[in-house]
Amino acid sequence: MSVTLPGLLPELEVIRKDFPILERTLADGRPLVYLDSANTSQKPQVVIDTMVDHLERHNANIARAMHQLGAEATEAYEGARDKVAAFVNAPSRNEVIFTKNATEALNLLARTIELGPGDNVVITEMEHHSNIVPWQLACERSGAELRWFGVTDDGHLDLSNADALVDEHTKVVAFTWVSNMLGTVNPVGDLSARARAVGAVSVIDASQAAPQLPVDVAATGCDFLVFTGHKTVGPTGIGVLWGREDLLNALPPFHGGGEMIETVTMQRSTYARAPHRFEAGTPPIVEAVGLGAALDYLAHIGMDAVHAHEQAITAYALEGLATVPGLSVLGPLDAAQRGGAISFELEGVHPHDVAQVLDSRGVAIRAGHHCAKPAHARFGVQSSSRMSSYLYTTPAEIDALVEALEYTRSYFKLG
Amino acid sequence: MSVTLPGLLPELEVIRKDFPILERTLADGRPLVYLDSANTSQKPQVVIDTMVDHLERHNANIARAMHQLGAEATEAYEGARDKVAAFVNAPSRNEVIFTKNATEALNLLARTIELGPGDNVVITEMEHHSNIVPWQLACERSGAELRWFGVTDDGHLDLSNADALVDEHTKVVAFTWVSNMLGTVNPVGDLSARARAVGAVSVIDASQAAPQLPVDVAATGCDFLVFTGHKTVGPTGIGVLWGREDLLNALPPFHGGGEMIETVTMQRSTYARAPHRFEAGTPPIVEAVGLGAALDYLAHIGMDAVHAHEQAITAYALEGLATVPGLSVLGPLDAAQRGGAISFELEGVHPHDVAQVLDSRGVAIRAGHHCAKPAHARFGVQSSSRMSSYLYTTPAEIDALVEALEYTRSYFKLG
Amino acid sequence: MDLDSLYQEIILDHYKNPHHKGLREPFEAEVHHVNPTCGDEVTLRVHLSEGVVQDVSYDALGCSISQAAASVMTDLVIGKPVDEAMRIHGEFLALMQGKGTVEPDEEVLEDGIAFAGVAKFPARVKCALLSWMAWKDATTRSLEASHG
Amino acid sequence: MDLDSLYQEIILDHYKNPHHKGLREPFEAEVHHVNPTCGDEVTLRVHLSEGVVQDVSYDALGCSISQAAASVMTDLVIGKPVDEAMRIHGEFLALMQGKGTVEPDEEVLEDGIAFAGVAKFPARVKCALLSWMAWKDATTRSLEASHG
Ligand SMILES: Cc1ncc(COP(=O)(O)O)c(C=O)c1O
Ligand SMILES: Cc1ncc(COP(=O)(O)O)c(C=O)c1O
Repeated sequence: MSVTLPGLLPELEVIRKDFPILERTLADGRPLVYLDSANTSQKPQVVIDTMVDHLERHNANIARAMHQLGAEATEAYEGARDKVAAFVNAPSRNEVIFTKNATEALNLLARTIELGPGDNVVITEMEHHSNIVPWQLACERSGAELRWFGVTDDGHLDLSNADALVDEHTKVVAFTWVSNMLGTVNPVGDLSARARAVGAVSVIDASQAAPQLPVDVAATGCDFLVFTGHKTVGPTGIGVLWGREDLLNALPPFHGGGEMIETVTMQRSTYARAPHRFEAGTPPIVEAVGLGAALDYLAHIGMDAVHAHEQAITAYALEGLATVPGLSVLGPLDAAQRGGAISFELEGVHPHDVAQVLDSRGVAIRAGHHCAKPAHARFGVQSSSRMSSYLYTTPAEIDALVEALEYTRSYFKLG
Repeated sequence: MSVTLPGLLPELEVIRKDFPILERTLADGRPLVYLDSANTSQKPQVVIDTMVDHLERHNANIARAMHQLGAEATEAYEGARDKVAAFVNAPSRNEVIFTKNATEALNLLARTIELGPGDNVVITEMEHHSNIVPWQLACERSGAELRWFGVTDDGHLDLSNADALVDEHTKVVAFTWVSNMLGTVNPVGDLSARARAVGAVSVIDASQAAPQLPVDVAATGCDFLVFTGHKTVGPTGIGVLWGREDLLNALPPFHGGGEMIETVTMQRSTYARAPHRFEAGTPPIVEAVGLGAALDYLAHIGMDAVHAHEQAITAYALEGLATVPGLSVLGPLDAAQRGGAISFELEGVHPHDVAQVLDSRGVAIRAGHHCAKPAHARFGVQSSSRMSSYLYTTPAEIDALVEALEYTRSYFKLG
Repeated sequence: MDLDSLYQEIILDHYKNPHHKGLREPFEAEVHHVNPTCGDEVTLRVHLSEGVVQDVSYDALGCSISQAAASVMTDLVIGKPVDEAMRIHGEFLALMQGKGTVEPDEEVLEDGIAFAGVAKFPARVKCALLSWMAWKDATTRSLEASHG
Repeated sequence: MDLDSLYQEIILDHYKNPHHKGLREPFEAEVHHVNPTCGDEVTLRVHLSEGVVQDVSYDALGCSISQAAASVMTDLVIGKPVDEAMRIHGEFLALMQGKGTVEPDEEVLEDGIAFAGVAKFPARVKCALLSWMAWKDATTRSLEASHG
């Protein structure tokens, strides 16, 4: 615990104590070095405790229940909506829809935004599958055309043909804020403005951004934004769709069922306004409550401080990785231009084998295509290894990673 | 604590201790009398503890993560799938799909089963909105016709015109096993056979049955069956779709995204087989783990014993309610023909007002349309009061309900 | 839980003997509002002329709170200039959303002050507001129809 | 965690020098299998005649375990009668699914016994089985094609 870097969270050891799993030891008594936070983040005690308290003391169904427990559960659930609205700086709480995860939020949009032959949807080559496949399916159903921004050799969006791509027939421009593979931070304000200029709606996939950056939907000028709870120190089973209220209320229903209706007869039904229109059935109640606690936790630390920490650790990691012979990083090499997920190749060792050897040393990273096959294909690789840090990551953990990579090279007898 | 009835769970006081919320006191220090379990069930400590252990020690993303935590999380999640398969007696674990809730499971089917003009879908007038609206929307999209079984005066399905309703153009017959409003237990084996006879698929909504009855998909002969975690002492955010493997693999994808693919290029994608095809994105991991613990808990008590308890309490409640002047029960009056949710009207007092007065005495029931507006309309009422018991309900709680109803009558100065 | 603060005598009186109930002619706008969570419904007509609320007629299904609120609402707005009626609506809304902290003004709200206790029961606030929301909607539509 | 039980010398040798690699003619069936979670891929061709596996050729992208498994698999099945090759497949499958409790038979599995350690790493079992599954699929298709 020696290295200190400018930007590191000052109370890092205290913060680490908030995360019970970080005390775990793995096989052979090795301490856990968790560098897979872009895959899912760990949960602070306060999130777990809030969920337990809800389940042990306030559990009831919401909205429909009129008794005291029902009122408490409803207040907790709707209170979480207020917290999300504040977290993304939404003009109205009615603009916050709880989904199962980011994937469901993106599918909701791809199912409900009207498309037809002659229309087009523009995405990018660096999207997560969850922001590709829903649009492919929507285009197949509707006859619309799917287009995409390419990626430059240094891992940025290729905007050179932007005027041709986003044209007067574009209905949707959907893009990630931070790439989960390349780490690239995209110019979301410019892209949103470009969409607006042609009358298209913009959709930001903030799954990797929301954990790391201050998110301000008003400042980005976007129309829709999604993120997922389990990457923002919240539980699984909960995601968020934010959308401009007028746009949401103009969309048809997504799933039908309890809670999303105004009235139902056997012949026909009418639907509630947003957010309830899009929350059919019993929602993930305890999960929303947990997400609320998670966002409180992040807000308490401060998203600017979280971001500074991320930048410091990422810069330190890029330096460390550069010392490993045969290792090459995919994506921007300047920490200031990127998020905290760093994908790399180690010459002569397949990513699975890298991950396996690292795991035997307690270092948890991800190997594979990270649900971004097209971005891998763009760089002519089929898979990669990825380390990803978060607010609890220490420089010592980066040292452990680098050391384990050296060990991997020697294990596979590379020079 | 005096009354004992044949069929009551022998260790009822011990079981009650498993549910921390049952120790809660409400306003004015009143003990909680929770009679809203058909809305959502309470959670035993072991479910909460299992979720906490997962979050504190084994949290990681699944499938994609190759490290030790990833292996543990994957094993826990896939282990829950095995538990569900055993709980419903599924021939194969691949037939179990985790959804967000029962509503999502029903929407999945309504979105993916192919329908067209000339086809018809048959439901019933006693369905929950979640088994009505998805089919209305599917019929609107496809031009198929929506038909339904009516309900007799005594609250059973009117099967008199069954041969005319279910015909050679029927593609889907979807029905609830146990009505959440009337309590009616439907002949699911007969209805499934009727569907099969005309080449239609059968869909059982077991949301109210799975908590109360032994479920055996093979024995019912149905093609699909859904239920929801939060009513079977599990958490919110998790539901189950069971389907015959060949049928599932013949359905197109539902949501697109991570985990449901085989391979993805920008041009096109191919999809995994069931269950993964239908589990796009990071699934509700800790919720599945919690549901696994919940089903273990139920299996440990034994679903036959749970059912016997339910029958005993329901019979006792029907007797007690019959003593309240001006009270009339909707649905079958014989406990053996029904589940544990009992909706009723109290002449001269609106259901909300009944629920409010009961709540002031600590008795939590539901008032409203219980997401079954058409079933209410069938009986010419707009709303009703509903008590619903579960495996932790005692005869003394039923006494408290009856007493609180007497008090309600006197509060509103009825005779 | 203080039931009596919710169920004031005035509320129960209006519930048992609602004022101005029934649908009447003439009217410029008719609306149908539902409380989706509980199913309470109101069909409501507004007749405006010369800037004055000439009549509000309605048919409603619902609990004591929602029925009494409709009755009190008609007492308060019928015969008033539209802008004054809107001010009264605003005042009632503020009372309901005040979680029990707002002191009602009897001069303005008359029998409406009996609803002060409802504000402490969050699940019932929607019941008290259903007919007011319907009235506001119908009035806006009437004004639009006459101006447009 | 005993890395060496996973990465046996035999496995690393096959990984570095895979046998029978490359796509060849003739063949009756070609399949493409993917491990969707990690992206490992194999394209595999089978040439059967007179009830014997005459050739298995493949092109594969993947980790040491999946590459070595493909190489060992071709050694084991090429030249064998189809039913015997299927039996060997069954034996390898049982070994992989045994969670480390199955004792491999060297007579049958030859170099395949080196994969015994893989069975203790659940996440890697799929890697070892990818090419076997592809082979079984291609063989079944070849048989179907020849039977009409
Ligand atoms: C019969 C029935 N079907 C479906 C549902 C919907 O369940 P969920 O809200 O968990 O999706 C319910 C409960 O609300 C129900 O009682
Ligand atoms: C950029 C990006 N988009 C979308 C997702 C999908 O999130 P989820 O799996 O929670 O739906 C992820 C994470 O897996 C991601 O990194």
